[in-house]
Amino acid sequence: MEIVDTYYSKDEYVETASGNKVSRQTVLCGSQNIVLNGKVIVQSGAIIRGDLANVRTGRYCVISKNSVIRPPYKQFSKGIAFFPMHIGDHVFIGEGAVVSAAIIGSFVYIGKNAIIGRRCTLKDCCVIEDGAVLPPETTVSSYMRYTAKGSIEGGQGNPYFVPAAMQDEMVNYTKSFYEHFLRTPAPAS
Amino acid sequence: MPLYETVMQEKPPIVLDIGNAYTKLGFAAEAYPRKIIPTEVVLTTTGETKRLFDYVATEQLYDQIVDFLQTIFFKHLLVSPKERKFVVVENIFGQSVIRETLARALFIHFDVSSVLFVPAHLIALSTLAVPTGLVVDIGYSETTVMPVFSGVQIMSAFKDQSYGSSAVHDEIKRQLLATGVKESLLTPSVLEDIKIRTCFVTSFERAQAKPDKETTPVPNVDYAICDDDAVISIAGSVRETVYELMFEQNNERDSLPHLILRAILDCSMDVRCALVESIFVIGGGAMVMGLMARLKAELQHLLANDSYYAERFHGDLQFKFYNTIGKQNFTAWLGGALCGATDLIQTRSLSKETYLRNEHVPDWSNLCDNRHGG
Amino acid sequence: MSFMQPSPVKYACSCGILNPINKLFFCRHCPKLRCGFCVCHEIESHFCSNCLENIPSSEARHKKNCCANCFDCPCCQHTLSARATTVPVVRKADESKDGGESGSDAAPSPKPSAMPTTKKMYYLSCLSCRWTTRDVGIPDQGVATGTWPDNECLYQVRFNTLMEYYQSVVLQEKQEKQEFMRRKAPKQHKFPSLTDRTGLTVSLIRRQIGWNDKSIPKTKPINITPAEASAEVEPLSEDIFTQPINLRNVTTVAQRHSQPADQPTAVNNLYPQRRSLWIKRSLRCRHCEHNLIKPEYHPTSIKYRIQLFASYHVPEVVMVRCEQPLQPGQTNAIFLKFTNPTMYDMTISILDAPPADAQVNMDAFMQGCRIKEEAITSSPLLKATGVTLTRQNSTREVTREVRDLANATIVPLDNEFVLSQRDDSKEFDEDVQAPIEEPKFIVWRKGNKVLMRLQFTPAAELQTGDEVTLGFYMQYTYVNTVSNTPDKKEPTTHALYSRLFIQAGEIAQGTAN
Amino acid sequence: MPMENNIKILPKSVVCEESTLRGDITFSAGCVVHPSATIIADAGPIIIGENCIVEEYATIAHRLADGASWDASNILSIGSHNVFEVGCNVEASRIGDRNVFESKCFVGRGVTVSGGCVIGAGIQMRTVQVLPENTIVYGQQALQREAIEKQGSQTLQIDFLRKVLPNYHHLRKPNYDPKKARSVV
Repeated sequence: MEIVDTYYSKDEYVETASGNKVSRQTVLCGSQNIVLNGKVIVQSGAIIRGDLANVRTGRYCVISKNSVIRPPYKQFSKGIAFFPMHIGDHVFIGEGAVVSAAIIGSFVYIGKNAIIGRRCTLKDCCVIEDGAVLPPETTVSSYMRYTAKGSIEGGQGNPYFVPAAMQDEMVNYTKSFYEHFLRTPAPAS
Repeated sequence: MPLYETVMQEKPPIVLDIGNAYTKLGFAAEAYPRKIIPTEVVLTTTGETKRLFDYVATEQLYDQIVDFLQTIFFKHLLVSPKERKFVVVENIFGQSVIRETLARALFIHFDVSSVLFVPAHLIALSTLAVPTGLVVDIGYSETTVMPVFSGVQIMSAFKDQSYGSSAVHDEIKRQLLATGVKESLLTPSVLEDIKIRTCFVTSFERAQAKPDKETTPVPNVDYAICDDDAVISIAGSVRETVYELMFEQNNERDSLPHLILRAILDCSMDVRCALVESIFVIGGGAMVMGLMARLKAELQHLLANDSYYAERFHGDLQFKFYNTIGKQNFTAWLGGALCGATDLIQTRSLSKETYLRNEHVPDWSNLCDNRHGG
Repeated sequence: MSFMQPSPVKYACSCGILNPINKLFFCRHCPKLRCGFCVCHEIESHFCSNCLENIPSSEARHKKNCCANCFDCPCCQHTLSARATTVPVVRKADESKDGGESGSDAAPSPKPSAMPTTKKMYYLSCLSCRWTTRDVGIPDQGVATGTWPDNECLYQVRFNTLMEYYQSVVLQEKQEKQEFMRRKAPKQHKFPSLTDRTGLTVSLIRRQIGWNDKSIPKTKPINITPAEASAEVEPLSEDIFTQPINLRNVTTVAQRHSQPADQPTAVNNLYPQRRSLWIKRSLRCRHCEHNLIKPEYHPTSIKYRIQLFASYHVPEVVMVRCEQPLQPGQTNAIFLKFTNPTMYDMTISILDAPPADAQVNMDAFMQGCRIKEEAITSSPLLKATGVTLTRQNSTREVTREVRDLANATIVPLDNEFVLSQRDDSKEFDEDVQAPIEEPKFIVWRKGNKVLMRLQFTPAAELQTGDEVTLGFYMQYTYVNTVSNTPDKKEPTTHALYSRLFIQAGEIAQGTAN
Repeated sequence: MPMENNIKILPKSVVCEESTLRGDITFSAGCVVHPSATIIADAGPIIIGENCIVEEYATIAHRLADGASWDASNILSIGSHNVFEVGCNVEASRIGDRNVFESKCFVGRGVTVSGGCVIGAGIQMRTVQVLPENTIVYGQQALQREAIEKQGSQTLQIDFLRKVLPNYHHLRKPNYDPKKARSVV
């Protein structure tokens, strides 16, 4: 099915020079520590905790409504440290997802209300189903699908769980999401 | 030994025991299965999970078996089935459509080199290195009794009844519904979990005393059904009595002890004594606490007090039981693993060439296959 | 709408199963569509999905398909993480071991006399259910991927004896049979001799001279003690009638089955389980045995060495919307977006029946196969299911009839249209193409994409809420750059067709009567 | 009904201004409240023990039962060293010490959480029940087990957050010092 156009009002979103579209209703803490590498959409209600550690996303990422991007911490014997979080290109983070991963590769799809525990590693081209819960320090390797039931399925070359052309699918999806995320046309005057 | 060493140097055969509830899978010459997985298939077309043997058309069964085997090979065993040898443990009275479809999937879809079908009861006995035994298999959908004497199955004395684990599940469900538990809570997995974690087979004395004497009740258990976030109380009586359906006294005289005794009586006189002294209980349903003690007590009781059996059995008989090596639920698989480790895999298997000649699995009950004295 | 949702547009694979285009592959050598069901799956490489290490297949087999370093939680099957604790150890060598052991309570008091040094000790911990190796009393280890107890099998010795016993029994049986056959069918000599027939004299003479018997020494079955049946059975513990049980201490079915060798019933017998490996698969066309997919070897690589996705070769059809709410028996139109993924222009026509010439070709081909088949397939079972088999090399391809789901009639396009080649550089071009004369069913055209309007009528007997499915044949020209014969260098153009089914939506409420 | 919000913050607590606080709430020393957290004291006062962490979109609610009204003596007392992770929703009737409420879990009104418990991510608990000490609720089926030891304390994390959060956020000032309060009396 073709992605339908989504419109936002001029007041709601700020568009940066590099093409990022960031809602005004977000909580971007420590914005100097947040790097959005262009054409990234951050929707209303999303929280990015740049104050805890650096957060960097690649191009064409979608951070949906009410999701929380929170760098992970690790406890050592002498103290605690928050680690920077890296997100690759063409990553979709669904509504209400809580993401505390250490690394998210490129072409990753994270479903609605998924919970990505601390210091998880999501490799390129993996899928996290809606409502899936990843306990801390889980690794999801490429072409794997982490199901809402908690099992891991798929693998490269398995045609059933993650599309074999996941990379193309995610590029197309995030690009067309961006292209169809439009400012409400000014009333005809 | 050089002969069978060459057998083992090539890829070990795959041993499958596809049960109604659980499938045991692994390799020949290994002492336990690699995995025990529910006999469920995630359909690649729709993504839904369903029981393997729930099907309408044969083609649907074929697709499901293909999907199921695909998961077994590429998710659990991680070997390519192509050019592999297989040992399939089968129920000797199983449906031939399932057997045929399985063979078709293996040979045509997966291109395996040979399949050796082995009968579950006989092969289970091989784990004991004894030639004679009365094999009682308590499975998911049925309980079967097969006397084996000197390595030969006495088909005419085979007995089966429809009480197995699934009947126990139904009984748990019935009893819990009667106490007012909502039906929606009692999913098959919840019932199984209740059975496995709380229920047991009560002692002979308590079962006998039930109607007249007041016994101290078994403690209740609060069981949390977390999927639906509810806590139900499982009465001690439920825990104690759900397995009684295997020992029910009724006019049919088809309870488990009767089944065993009747199977023995159906054998010729001179093997009966040997069978009495070599009862071998296998299957996942046999793993419940207290079953063996109860079975023994029941058998002895019937022998002594039931006139029908007292007339027919002579002498001072003492029932004897074999212990399985490993767990009861994979004993038949274990037999298959032993069998697959021998040269039988070369000589007795149904090879791909033979299968492709007429697309048919020889069957002992099929007259055509027995005509040539094979 | 993302690609995660089921797609309303399905293509019929050459095996007859319907699939969305992203689950289909295109064999350039055949050239036909293939799906996960009708291709041959093969194992490309083994790797651990947790530590992402590649494991050679011989090692994988040796390790029973388990990772040497990673463990799963026996309680919840999630991966265990190694946790370090520093424990003070005393210098003396013999006491250091004690220190490690008592380290499980994290703060052992070092003896004041000895020099306190610290040492890292590891235990495994599950971050999902908080199970730790300390829960079951496994001592901490000096190395993270330490010597955690493996599945031990109590009856392994007995099993080995049984195996040896049966192997020798079978072998003996085999030798006896061979011997028997040898005697039964003696060599066809011109002059039959009595000594040959019995085989007795030769060996007798040999033995008399003191030579070894020529024949292979007969293997005798090794002795085995058969299992003993006993009248004693495990009694039911009396506690069960009086003691309340704590469900938290009783394992679940999943926990038992994850430890198949011993299947513990009590949680304090759960041990860390080695993590199963995963595989990368390559897919091979059963028909021509060419690879359709061959992933790169490395576990973290997402690339393919061979990738014949259908979406790279077959025009992609995306459903945009229907013109009006769907009503039974009322003419409607659907907007479809066609995309040409190839570097060559495609000519596309939409038909309501298989293209005539293609039909003839295919039929002839199929007929040829079928005749060959009839001879070899005689199983009534196969006939009953309507499955026809095509014999191909070693493996056969099971083809089935495409299930016709369509419940709407389409108006086939009266003429074909051209779908321009894909040109990635065009994406950045701003200049508008010169308007050309277009057939009127084309709504717009941009680069390699065309939006098209297709008229259809849902069947009159449909009820409100019924799914409307339209089916059609899409014929397209495909330029094949690989050729099966090496001498031919020119790309060949084929006219191919695919059968498509589109779920247009449900019949809307309130029929406009 | 509480007439107005009455928020008591003891020294050494870090409470971000962007949080939603309603009713009579007392934060003991060392608490950390992240932005976008919500604490609602409708039915009675909430007293949060020392060194608790309340993360983004976490909701702690002391809700009115049907037909009930504000009751100053109906105190929801939350012990010390509890962690309320992102997006959890806790309405438990009593909460002891050292519990962890993981992301997006829901703990209903009838639940009593004793101490050292972990409610796993995404788990819904509505049934009236008492969680014994050191209970771990985990996994898709929300199974329960008992841990051998209590969860480690989060003081190190609190130390870190107390250093970092003031650099980036507007905070509510600690407004209640028990020592001073005592000296006044």
